[in-house]
Amino acid sequence: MFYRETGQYKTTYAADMAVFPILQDRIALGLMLLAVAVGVPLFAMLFPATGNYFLQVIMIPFLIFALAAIGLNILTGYTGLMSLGSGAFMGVGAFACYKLTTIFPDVPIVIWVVVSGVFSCLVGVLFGLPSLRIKGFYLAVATLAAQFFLQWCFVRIPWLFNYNASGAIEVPERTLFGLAVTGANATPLARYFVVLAVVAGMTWVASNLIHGRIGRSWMAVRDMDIAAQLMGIQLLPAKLLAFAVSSFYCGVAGAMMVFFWYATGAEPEVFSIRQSFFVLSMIIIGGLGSLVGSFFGAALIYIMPIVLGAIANWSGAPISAATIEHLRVMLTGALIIFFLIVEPHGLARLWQIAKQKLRIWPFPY
Amino acid sequence: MTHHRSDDIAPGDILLAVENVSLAFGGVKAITEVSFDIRKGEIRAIIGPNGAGKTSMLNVINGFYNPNEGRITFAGRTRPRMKPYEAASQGIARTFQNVALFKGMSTLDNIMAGRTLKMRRNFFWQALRHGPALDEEIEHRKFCEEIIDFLEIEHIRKTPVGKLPYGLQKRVELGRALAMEPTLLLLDEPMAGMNLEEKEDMSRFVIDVNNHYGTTIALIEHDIGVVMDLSDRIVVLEYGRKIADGTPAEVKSDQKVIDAYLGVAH
Amino acid sequence: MDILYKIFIDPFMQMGAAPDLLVQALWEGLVGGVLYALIALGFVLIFKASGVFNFAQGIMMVFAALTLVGLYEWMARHGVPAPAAIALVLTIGVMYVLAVSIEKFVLRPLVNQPDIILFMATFGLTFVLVGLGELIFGGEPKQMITEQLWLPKGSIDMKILGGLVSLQKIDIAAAVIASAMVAGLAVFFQSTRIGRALRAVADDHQAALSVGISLNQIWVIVWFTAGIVALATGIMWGARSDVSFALEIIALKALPVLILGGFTSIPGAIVGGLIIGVGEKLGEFYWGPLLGGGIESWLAYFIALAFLLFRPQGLFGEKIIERI
Amino acid sequence: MKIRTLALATAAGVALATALPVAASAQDAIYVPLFTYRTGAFAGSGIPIANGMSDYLNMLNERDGGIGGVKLLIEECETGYDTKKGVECYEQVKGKNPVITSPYSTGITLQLIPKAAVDKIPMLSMAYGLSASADGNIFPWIFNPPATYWDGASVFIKHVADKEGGLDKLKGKKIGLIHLDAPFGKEPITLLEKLAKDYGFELKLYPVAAAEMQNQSALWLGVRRDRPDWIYLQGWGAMNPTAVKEAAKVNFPMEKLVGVWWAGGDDDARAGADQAKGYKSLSFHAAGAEFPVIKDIQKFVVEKGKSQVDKAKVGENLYNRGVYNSMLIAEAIRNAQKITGKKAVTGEDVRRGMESLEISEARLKELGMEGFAAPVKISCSDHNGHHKVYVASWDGQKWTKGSDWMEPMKDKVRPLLEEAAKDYADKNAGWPKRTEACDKAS
Repeated sequence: MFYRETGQYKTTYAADMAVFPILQDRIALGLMLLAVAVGVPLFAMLFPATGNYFLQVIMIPFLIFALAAIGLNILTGYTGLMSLGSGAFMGVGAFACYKLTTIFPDVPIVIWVVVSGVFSCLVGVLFGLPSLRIKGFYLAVATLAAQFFLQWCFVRIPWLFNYNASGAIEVPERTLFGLAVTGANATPLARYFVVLAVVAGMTWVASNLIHGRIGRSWMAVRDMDIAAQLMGIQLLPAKLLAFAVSSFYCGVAGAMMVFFWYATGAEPEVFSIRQSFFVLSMIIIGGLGSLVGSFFGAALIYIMPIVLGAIANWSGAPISAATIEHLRVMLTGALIIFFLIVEPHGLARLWQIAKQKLRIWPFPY
Repeated sequence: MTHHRSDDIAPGDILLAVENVSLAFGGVKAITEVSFDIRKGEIRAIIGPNGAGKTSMLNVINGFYNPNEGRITFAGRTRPRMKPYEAASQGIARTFQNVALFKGMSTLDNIMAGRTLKMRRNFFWQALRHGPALDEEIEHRKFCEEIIDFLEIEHIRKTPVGKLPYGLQKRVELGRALAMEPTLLLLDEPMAGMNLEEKEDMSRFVIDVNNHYGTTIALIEHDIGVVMDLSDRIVVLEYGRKIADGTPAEVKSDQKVIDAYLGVAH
Repeated sequence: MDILYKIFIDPFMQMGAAPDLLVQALWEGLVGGVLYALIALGFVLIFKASGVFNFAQGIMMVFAALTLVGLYEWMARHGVPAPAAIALVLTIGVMYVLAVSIEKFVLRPLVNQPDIILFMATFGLTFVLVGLGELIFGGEPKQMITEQLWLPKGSIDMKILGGLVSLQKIDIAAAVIASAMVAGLAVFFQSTRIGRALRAVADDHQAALSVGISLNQIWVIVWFTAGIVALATGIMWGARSDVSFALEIIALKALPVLILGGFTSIPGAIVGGLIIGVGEKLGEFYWGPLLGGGIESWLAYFIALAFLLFRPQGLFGEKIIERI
Repeated sequence: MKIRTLALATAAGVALATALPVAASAQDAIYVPLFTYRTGAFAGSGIPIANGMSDYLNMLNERDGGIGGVKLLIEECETGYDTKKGVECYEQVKGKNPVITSPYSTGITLQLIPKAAVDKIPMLSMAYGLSASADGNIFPWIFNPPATYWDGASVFIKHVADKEGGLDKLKGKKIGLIHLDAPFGKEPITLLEKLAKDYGFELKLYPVAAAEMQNQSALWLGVRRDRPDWIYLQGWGAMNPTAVKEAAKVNFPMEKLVGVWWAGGDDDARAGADQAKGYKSLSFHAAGAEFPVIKDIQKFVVEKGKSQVDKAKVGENLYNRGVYNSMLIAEAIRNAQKITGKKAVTGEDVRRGMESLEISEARLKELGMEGFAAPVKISCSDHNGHHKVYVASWDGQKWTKGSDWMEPMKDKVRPLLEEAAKDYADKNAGWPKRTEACDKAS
């Protein structure tokens, strides 16, 4: 009833090309941003105990994983290149950021977090080179090579972790405007703001890229690479660009994960193949080739188990933590299959359908 | 409205020359020593029975296959080997026998994809999608909207092409090729699988394109009637060899062509 | 100069100096390769018949082995006679039920979906099997019941080449069983009605349908066969260490094997497995120390990648000509 | 687009978050969270430990009504040995006033070390985690008794020296270290390298990538080639049984293969069947069910069906390690009650209790642990104690005591350790100076 676009005439192409052409959508986006930028922090300040838990366990990791999912989605969802190495690219970002901030401690950490993406981007391009000759599932093996090789480097090159006896990244305290944003003294709120700003900014950029020439050429390569060449799109540069942007996003997500979520330290095992699978399952459930889907997927895959655990806890059912975990794993798998059967394009597509229904409600069509 | 890079070639002059081209896959010969030319501004048909090498010929022209022998001169430039995207940047566009649209994208995006080569704003501006990048996007959007109007597909502008009926898909594919503002447009069976009404529409579009944009067209088509009506000149292939070349009237009366089509034993 | 010597000369000097170790390394590589090949084999079967890139093949191996041992332990505890044999039969039954369920609940609803969707579905299947396996049998690693299954133990030690070459009997058994299995499959494909039907499906789904073969049945049979192969692999690998879900990561090594062998070639899976197995063992043993060792985790992928750059279609795959 | 659902998710999350930390009312119970992992690739080692930890504390509740009359609120949080879930578990328990945390994963430990001081929750990483955290002056909130990995490695070298006939006999010997290629596995390298220099033996490293735990045959070929005289195994999870089996395969003498205490699971050794006879592993507590404390656990917890443990596995090595871990927690709480005079102690109290903890032979006997473990004493500067360790030996069925209790080479370990601690503080600019006062041992 309220969700109608009738009467909203677009008089310019610019208006028609907007990412959110419908007024209600823009209002909702504004409210949403207001909620996450003002509402959530306010809540966290009013109820610090639950608020901090909410920020640290739900919001911060959710945003970071959503960013990683966007990264992988650019490669796999938009360009159609299967990758099982996103975990390692996240690792490259994390280690790059650690090196940078320990070599140049005075530069604001946020800058290094973003710059670390550049390193991950370079490594991504390197491992993307075989995509010239290798297609489809075969390419997945090239990314597995990246995954295992990079993980080996994280353990084996002590220079990467500054020869720490712990063999891990030990996050030093860094401040922004005099406020600690990394390390044990950084409040979840401070870290949340940084993460939110980076994720919001990078999501905006991703949306811009996807809705323009570059996004079209990625999707063209995905949908029909032969025809794409006839449009004058060169396959290798297009694919490498996808690898570059994707790894950049994953790298920044990885750096943020260690610096703004874990905030104190992380061992190389964090960036194992399991991390890659984790992010991959997010984009499958959320929807391949959808930015919104990346957020949905991250929410479902990351937050769902926590909710399940909480429900089990709260209900007081005599189920052991291990059983919950087993059920959770099974449920994740079952959900993946279920969503693929009901809607192969993931939650994002279901969301669109729901919106369509809402638009014509109360009429069936 | 067109600004071809081959402006120096006057209408009626030779735009594309195929000389002694041969192509083989493994031991199988697809094309054997075929020569013909396409003049600027004409509609040139390539016909022949199934397996005559017509599609292979188009693939050679736009660089998918490199001929084993012979050479191809386009707009005065002879090329030994070429990649499809180079052909695209020289002004050769193409539609496919089995529609090769970007199925996950909308009609508009498909046609906009045809503008890729004309868009110049770099990655940085694209990432911001403001200022020059947005202006450019709008400028090209205008161009594409003209094509959409021209092809009468306004109503499906935002529909993912995978969901469109076949006839419309063919039209979108033509639109995408037109968006490239090609000098030479290759159409591979643009009317295959269409009913009479759709064929008439499509014929009208082909003629309009030729008239309105002055685009040179080479087309493959099985419907002899359509071919005779549309084309200025026809080249006939059989088993990879050229058996006839000339105006519709000449070809129609050629004995070899009649034999080939009626299946007289050789 | 020194580094060149270490890379290009020294390893070969070592091989010459201790030929017994070289033979041993080759043997270990072959055995490892046979196991990789078996995982790849199950994979190829499914890919050939249904075009599904079955990511869950590795997990099926663990799941099968876990079921076998879990059932055995349960029955042994409850005093059931001949628990090993019954457990083996029951496990085969479980693999059949699994195949039927997968066909019914995963493949059938997803018929005609793009390959990537089916791949993703098997990715989901992986999680289901991990969760289910741990839920039923617990997360503790289990001992493979090698002796109870009449598999030999001990080793054959040969004093040759100025040293000792030791062949584990269980490894020999693995090689024999693998060969028997491949031979059996070959016979099955060549001379049984179902086998011919399977090949028909692999060539052309439509054609298979038109001669009256039910695709659903075929899928059940293929997944069941792959399940049996998985069980055999699980037993062998379980005997080498133990049965636990940690094996899942090792199963990923089947992917480079497939890359080498091609996704549709059974001989390819075998040869690819052996190349990867021998390649990574020799690489780790002779060249690994140059990098401080432990390079086995990524070497196989690099070997496959190197091959791929020269032969994108794999060793036995046909050259792909792109049709437009 | 995303807005609505995100809003919804947010709302749900908020509701959830408010519901979650059902704060254990600090008056009637002491909240002891246990991070455990009964799932994942390392579940094999995690399950017996989890059982032992839970069962001992439950036994205290059942038998004594808790500690000092205050019930213990015991809660397991499943980490799956995954740092992601470690963060979640920590945040979940943080709000409920835990008196101590034990993360049971090197990765989670490293991540929580800086947080302990900020949140005022002491952390017990019993004989794992960061060796350097034994320096109480720099890590006042972290405790890792009874021995560090460096102590373990030094005891291994002493054991080798014993068998070879003296430390001077080490010269020219070849000693191999097979280790998980991860921070945990690499930990002993520093010390072994130093000892190699001091005693003139040669150290050979054999790393095993986490993904290759069950695929070690190339490594053992290397062992055949290099012929090390002794091997020290710093492994975990599925890596251990595979190593034992491979050792048997290449005929490496079992009695010269010595695992760190985490390579001493019954399942680890059992995998090698009778060929594993003679396999050794360091330990700081006894295996077996014949101790009064284990009997009490059986009586009050296991028999009553209040445990997840398989009855036959009570008293196994890693089970007993869980018991030992919980005993340290319980004793620290008891000590805290004694120092502060409070019943319901807080994390800060338990930190003090831990820091002045002394468990004598007599106390061990009271606990029903005579002969189960060596006495423990922790001080303000030494949060580890570098206590005695012995070498356990697998007899084909169970772990037996294979050596006397041996003192680690504290003189070698301690300087390295203090240097590492200082290095840690230096690299983490702004690392807080210790401000916590020191209690005298009670």
